[in-house]
Amino acid sequence: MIPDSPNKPAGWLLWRTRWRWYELAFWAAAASSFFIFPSKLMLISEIFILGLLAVSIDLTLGFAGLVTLGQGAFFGVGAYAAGLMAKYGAGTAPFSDPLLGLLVAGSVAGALGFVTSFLVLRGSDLTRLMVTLGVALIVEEIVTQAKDITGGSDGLQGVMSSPVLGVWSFDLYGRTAFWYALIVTFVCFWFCRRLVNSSFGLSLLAIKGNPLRARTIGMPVNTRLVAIYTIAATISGISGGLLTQTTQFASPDMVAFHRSADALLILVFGGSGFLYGGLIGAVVFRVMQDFIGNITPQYWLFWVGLVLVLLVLFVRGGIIGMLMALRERFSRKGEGS
Amino acid sequence: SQETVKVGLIATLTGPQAASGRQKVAGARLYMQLNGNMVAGKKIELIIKDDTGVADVTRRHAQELIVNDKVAAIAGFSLTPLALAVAPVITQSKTPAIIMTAGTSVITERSPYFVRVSFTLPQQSVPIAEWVANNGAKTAVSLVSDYGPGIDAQNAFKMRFEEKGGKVLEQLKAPLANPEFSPFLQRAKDLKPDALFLFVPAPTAGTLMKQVIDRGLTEANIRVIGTGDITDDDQLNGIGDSVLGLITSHFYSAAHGSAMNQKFVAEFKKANPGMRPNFIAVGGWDGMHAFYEAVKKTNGDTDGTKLVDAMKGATWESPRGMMTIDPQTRDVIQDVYIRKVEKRDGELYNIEFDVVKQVKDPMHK
Amino acid sequence: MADVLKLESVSAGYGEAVVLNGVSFTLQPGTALALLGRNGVGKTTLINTIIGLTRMRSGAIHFDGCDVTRQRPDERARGGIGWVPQERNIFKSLTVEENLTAIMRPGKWGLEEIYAMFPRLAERKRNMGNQLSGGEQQMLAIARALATNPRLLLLDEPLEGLAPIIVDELLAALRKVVREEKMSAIIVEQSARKILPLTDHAIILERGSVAYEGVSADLAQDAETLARLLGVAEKSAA
Amino acid sequence: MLTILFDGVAYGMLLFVLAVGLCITLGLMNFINLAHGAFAMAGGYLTVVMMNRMGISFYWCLPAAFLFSAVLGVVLERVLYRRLYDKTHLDQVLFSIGLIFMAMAAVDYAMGASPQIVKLPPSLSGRVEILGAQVGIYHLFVIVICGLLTIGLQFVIAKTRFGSRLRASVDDGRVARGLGVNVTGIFALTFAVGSGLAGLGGALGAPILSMDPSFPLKYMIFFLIVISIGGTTTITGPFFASILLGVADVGGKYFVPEIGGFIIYTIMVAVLIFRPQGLFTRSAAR
Amino acid sequence: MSEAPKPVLETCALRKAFGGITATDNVTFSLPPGARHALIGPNGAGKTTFVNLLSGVLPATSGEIYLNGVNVTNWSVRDRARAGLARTFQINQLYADLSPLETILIAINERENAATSWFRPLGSRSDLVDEAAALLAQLNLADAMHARVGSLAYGRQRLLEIAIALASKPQVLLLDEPAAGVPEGERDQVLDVVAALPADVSLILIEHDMDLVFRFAKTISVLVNGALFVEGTRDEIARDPRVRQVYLGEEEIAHG
Ligand SMILES: Nc1ncnc2c1ncn2[C@@H]1O[C@H](COP(=O)(O)OP(=O)(O)OP(=O)(O)O)[C@@H](O)[C@H]1O
Ligand SMILES: Nc1ncnc2c1ncn2[C@@H]1O[C@H](COP(=O)(O)OP(=O)(O)OP(=O)(O)O)[C@@H](O)[C@H]1O
Ligand SMILES: [Mg+2]
Ligand SMILES: [Mg+2]
Repeated sequence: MIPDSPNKPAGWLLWRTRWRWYELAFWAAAASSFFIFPSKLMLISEIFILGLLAVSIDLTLGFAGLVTLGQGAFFGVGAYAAGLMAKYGAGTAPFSDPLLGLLVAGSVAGALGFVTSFLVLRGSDLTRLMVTLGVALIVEEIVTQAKDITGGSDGLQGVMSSPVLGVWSFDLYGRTAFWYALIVTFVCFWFCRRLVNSSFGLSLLAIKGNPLRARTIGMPVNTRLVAIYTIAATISGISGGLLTQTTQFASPDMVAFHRSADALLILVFGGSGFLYGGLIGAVVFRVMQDFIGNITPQYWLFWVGLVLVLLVLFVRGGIIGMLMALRERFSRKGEGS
Repeated sequence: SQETVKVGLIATLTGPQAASGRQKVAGARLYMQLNGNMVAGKKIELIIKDDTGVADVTRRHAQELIVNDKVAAIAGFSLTPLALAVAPVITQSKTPAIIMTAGTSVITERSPYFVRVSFTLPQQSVPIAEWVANNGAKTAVSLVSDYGPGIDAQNAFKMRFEEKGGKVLEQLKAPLANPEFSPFLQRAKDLKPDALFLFVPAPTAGTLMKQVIDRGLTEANIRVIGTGDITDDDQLNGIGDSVLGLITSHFYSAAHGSAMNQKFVAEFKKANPGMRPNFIAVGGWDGMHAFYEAVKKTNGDTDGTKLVDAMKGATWESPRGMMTIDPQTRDVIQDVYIRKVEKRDGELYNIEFDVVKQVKDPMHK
Repeated sequence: MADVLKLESVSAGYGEAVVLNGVSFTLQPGTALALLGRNGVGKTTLINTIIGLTRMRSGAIHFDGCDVTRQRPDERARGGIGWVPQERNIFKSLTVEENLTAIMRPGKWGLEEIYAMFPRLAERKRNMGNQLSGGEQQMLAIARALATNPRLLLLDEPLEGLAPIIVDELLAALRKVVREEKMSAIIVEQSARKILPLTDHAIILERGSVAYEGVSADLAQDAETLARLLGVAEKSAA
Repeated sequence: MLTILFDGVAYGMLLFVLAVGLCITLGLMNFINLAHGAFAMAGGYLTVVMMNRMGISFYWCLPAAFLFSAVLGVVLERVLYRRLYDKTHLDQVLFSIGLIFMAMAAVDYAMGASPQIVKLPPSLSGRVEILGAQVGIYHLFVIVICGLLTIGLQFVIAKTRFGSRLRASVDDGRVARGLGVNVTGIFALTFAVGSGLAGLGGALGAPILSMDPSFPLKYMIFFLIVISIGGTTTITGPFFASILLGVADVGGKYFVPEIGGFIIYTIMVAVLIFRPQGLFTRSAAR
Repeated sequence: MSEAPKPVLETCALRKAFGGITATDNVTFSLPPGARHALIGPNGAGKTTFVNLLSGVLPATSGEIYLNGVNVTNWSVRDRARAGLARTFQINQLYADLSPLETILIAINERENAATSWFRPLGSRSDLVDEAAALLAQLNLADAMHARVGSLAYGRQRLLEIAIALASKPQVLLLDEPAAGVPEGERDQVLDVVAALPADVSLILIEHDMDLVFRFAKTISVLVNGALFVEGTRDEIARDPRVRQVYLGEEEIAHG
């Protein structure tokens, strides 16, 4: 299948980035879940949103090698930005438009990402974990303290999202929310996919692999890290905005530690460095949570913990890693016979 | 074929608030166990969901319960933000939401479909402000957890205490997730007030009370008072003898003397070994009662608006005493007791010694 | 005299790949063995198998008359095998001196003797492991193996990165240690020319098996074998 | 004033006592064991059970908590943790979060969700006056234990061969093995001590903090802050960092209650910006 | 005035101290264009440190560095690299999880400012990819173009290490023990690659393999204890008894 790789390396590199049938199948499945699980639309939208957040973490973690435990800060800032837009822009035509809200959510989160990106340029994994966590905690403090703007611990009330593009209003069944979340997630994902498949994306891998070497060939390592961190923050912000718009409120736990931890967990669940890991992880994690949560609401944590432990112990690269290993074994067997 | 009426109970069963969720579910289940599950010819079914204390999960559960399970009402809500999160959903879908725990005043104003059977913080704080002012305190300091209910409690306390001629020297707010109260307590101590008013959510109360005792505030002649949350029945024994004599105001005590309460406590302990019912359990119980009565009144009609109308003005005897749903505000009107921690049969109880009858939430206009 | 080391058709590898295929040889006390072979034939793997760090598939290893096949690496090391890893692997968060004392076992080689042999290390004894030059690290790796006072010394390319004058001194010192202290040594080296004059016997590996075994002095004269098995051009063999 | 300072130190010591075990596993073994709090919880709940259910004296609970958590630690180390030494930090983080989740659910199942409180023995409750400040006896007790622990541990790590063997094993376990270091034994022992100290910390903290199933997550952030500010190469670093944090937090909340919540996080971020390896790290070139 | 060509690289009283250790001691040095220069000296003499100073991996304690007459002492690693200074490392610094093709492409992209294009898929600039492939072919790495770098034999990794430095088309190339770990049979290959570099590229080679040094270098500097000990042509150094005493010992020098 590989088109005469040694002779035409450029063609081979291009071929590697084509859309594959299983990718198309994935998105087709995502869209058709609307018809298959009409009663779970809200859950599915939430999965898209969470998946998008995990994808944004994948940009920094899986591609640039920056561990963060504070993506929740950007998610939360985006959530509040979109919420405030919807609340105060309510009714006034252009300002209340959800898409504009997302734009603002992304920009505000991106701006925060840009400013804080300078904090993660130095130090070890542990320092990065702690600094990003620290930033998230400070943002959480600010959100709870600034009661006049954010509603403090009680959350932001009175968020009324206008219809998308003035046509589709958010309904109780979550139909609009479903399509809205799906399309926004897909567009962001498509963007990320282009990004990681470009020369820029490759240079991120170089930084992840060996920053010293990257510098000595003239790569502006810090600039690249700032860029990707900002982009990831923007996408996190957009996913936060999505959550606010589809649920019509924002609360401090959108900024909280567990949000960041969950997203990171989901990413590793799915497998980081593949982009799809975040999405698949979100599906599996949430479905599992919903399923186990219905059987034994008090103890579902135990099972999540167990799965996590087993995953780390026995599977490299999360669910995607597992699938790839299976495929390899399968194809090897095929060759053998 | 018999028709089922479903009620969705959204409780927090994991995380720091898990204990309260457990109480609530136990209370609601106990009600159904003792009163059967048939009302007006319909079978009542309870669907329990865990929201893990996260607002968007609460909201999603609410939406799914309403849309998929077609519940007639939802109930529960351990914290104010969780209740507020469902306001748009219930308004849009016209589904009653019975608040069994959350205690910020404004909740019921956020949707005409909220009905509260628990309490509000101002409702609890005002009586103790009055009582302590009447009993010789001229100055006071308040220390609360920094979130909606805490601020409510603090403001209500200040309002009534100063109406009575006292002076609140300082209103201290400790972060909600906070293991260490010593700086705040020391500051309170240094201000030398006659009384220190406390409110923190139930799970933190034990920690706070230990530190209060350790710091010797009572020995410094500061009268420590608070709402019943800090001497929660569920945890009182764990906190230990040091809280003996502490005076609080609340709408429920496991030691309430009525026959109904004695039966409630006994049955509760039987059904849930090792647990003692607290005000949250009573909230669960009364939430179910309000719903049962409403279904009876509408004769099995589960239209949301009709159910809410049926609940408005309802009056009944609860293990806590007599209670009414205010027809205007849909908020609870109930007796608030002044209690003192005492030891009975080797266990600590809040013993009621004074009562303010039929208190309305002072914050609603 | 009894063999210090005896390998009986040892096979070993990584994962599914078999790297060593039935390697057998013996080593007498007070002798040095040159282990030669092209890149990637399994020299390092053989050394690591003797110390116990690669998984063995079959065969047996006897050290000083005991079967150590089932022993853990640290047990073998304490039993008297010293090891200089190819990548040096200095403990980076220990000082030079701690690198030595942490693993030192009683015997002839104490700090003083080691510093006398490598004065450079004495000068740098307070440097952390990662604050050494490449050659200093190499010296430390050798010194560290000596500090365990072994009876068998496994040296995996010990001359790499050392200045010519140090190489000369080191080779002389090694020769002395082997002769006088009845220590045995297996030395892996890329350059046959440097190592053959020092050793008694030589083994050339090819694709995981012993392709040549003989007396070093003979091999040094055998230009054809050297060229065939090591690809050494005429001029450097001469 | 002095009381505030003292409270700060006492609070700091409480943080330290919870974090000191982590200094060992994370600082010395370079293993990000977020489940540290779970071991502390084990010690705490053991104390709860021993005191409240069996009526055993608090003083006996301390060594028991140490031993119990240490044994638990060794068992888990042998079965699970050792497989993760050479994995990435991220894997370690996730693995230990998984353990936290399991521990939380398990404790919830066994002990219930409501907070458990232990009472101090009379000899440790009450206050004494020192230099005009009222000082809780129990706080003094904790401070003394912390001081002793710090000195003892620092001595073992910096001055003994065990310390340098441990560091060698962490740097390169494979090579340490090949040079005769019993890496497996050293790691097991160290992990045992680390988790034992966590258990001791939980037992010492129980009378002040009260135990509930969410304990490991609730306090995780605090002891991570201590470690990251104190640096991971010494025990004294986190010791002083704890004091600094305790005093800053308590002082901040006392004097400017409005912004009290920010102080601890702001200090952390500021420290990490200027000294990414922590405030009290052994400097690279001595 | 200037008959001698202007040096591409100069240092002036360059010093680097690690605490009490002076690893580079007052080195004043200049490198003419097209130089084939070797830097030798005992272990710990400061050769690697010197290269680290030149390439900016370590900051100098005092003294100056000029690249093409511009003072670059305070420039970052990256800026120096962009100004035409490339180096290899004594210990490989590679991307273990990428392929050699990607590795080279990264360097070329950086040189051509193509790495900031975030939207066009990798491989859309086929000219750059072809150049990378050609370079790999030149170093006999073409067959392993798509392999994982981490799985390559050590000798081939060393070649890749050099290839990365070449990919940026440097003006000055610093080679720190390029042949270390490369088997004797393959050393010539490394040398051939280096020898085939364009004549206007200035080269500094650090090596302990005297065969290589004396075959390659036209001029040699000897560094001892951080300071320049002697400088001279290949033959002068080979004959110098002091150099024999501190460094060469009994080494026979094969004249190439
Ligand atoms: N950790 C490993 N995993 C998988 N394969 C390995 C590993 N280490 C070595 N190999 C493979 O085993 C073979 C033998 O390697 P080994 O390092 O023993 O060779 P060597 O003779 O020491 O080579 P060199 O001269 O480069 O040191 C090589 O093909 C190598 O690719
Ligand atoms: N970070 C550091 N801190 C302290 N001393 C250092 C540090 N790095 C290097 N040194 C010392 O500086 C001296 C010069 O080291 P350098 O690596 O430059 O030597 P070199 O000439 O490259 O030697 P080799 O030929 O062995 O590679 C050495 O003695 C080394 O111990
Ligand atoms: Mg080798
Ligand atoms: Mg060097």
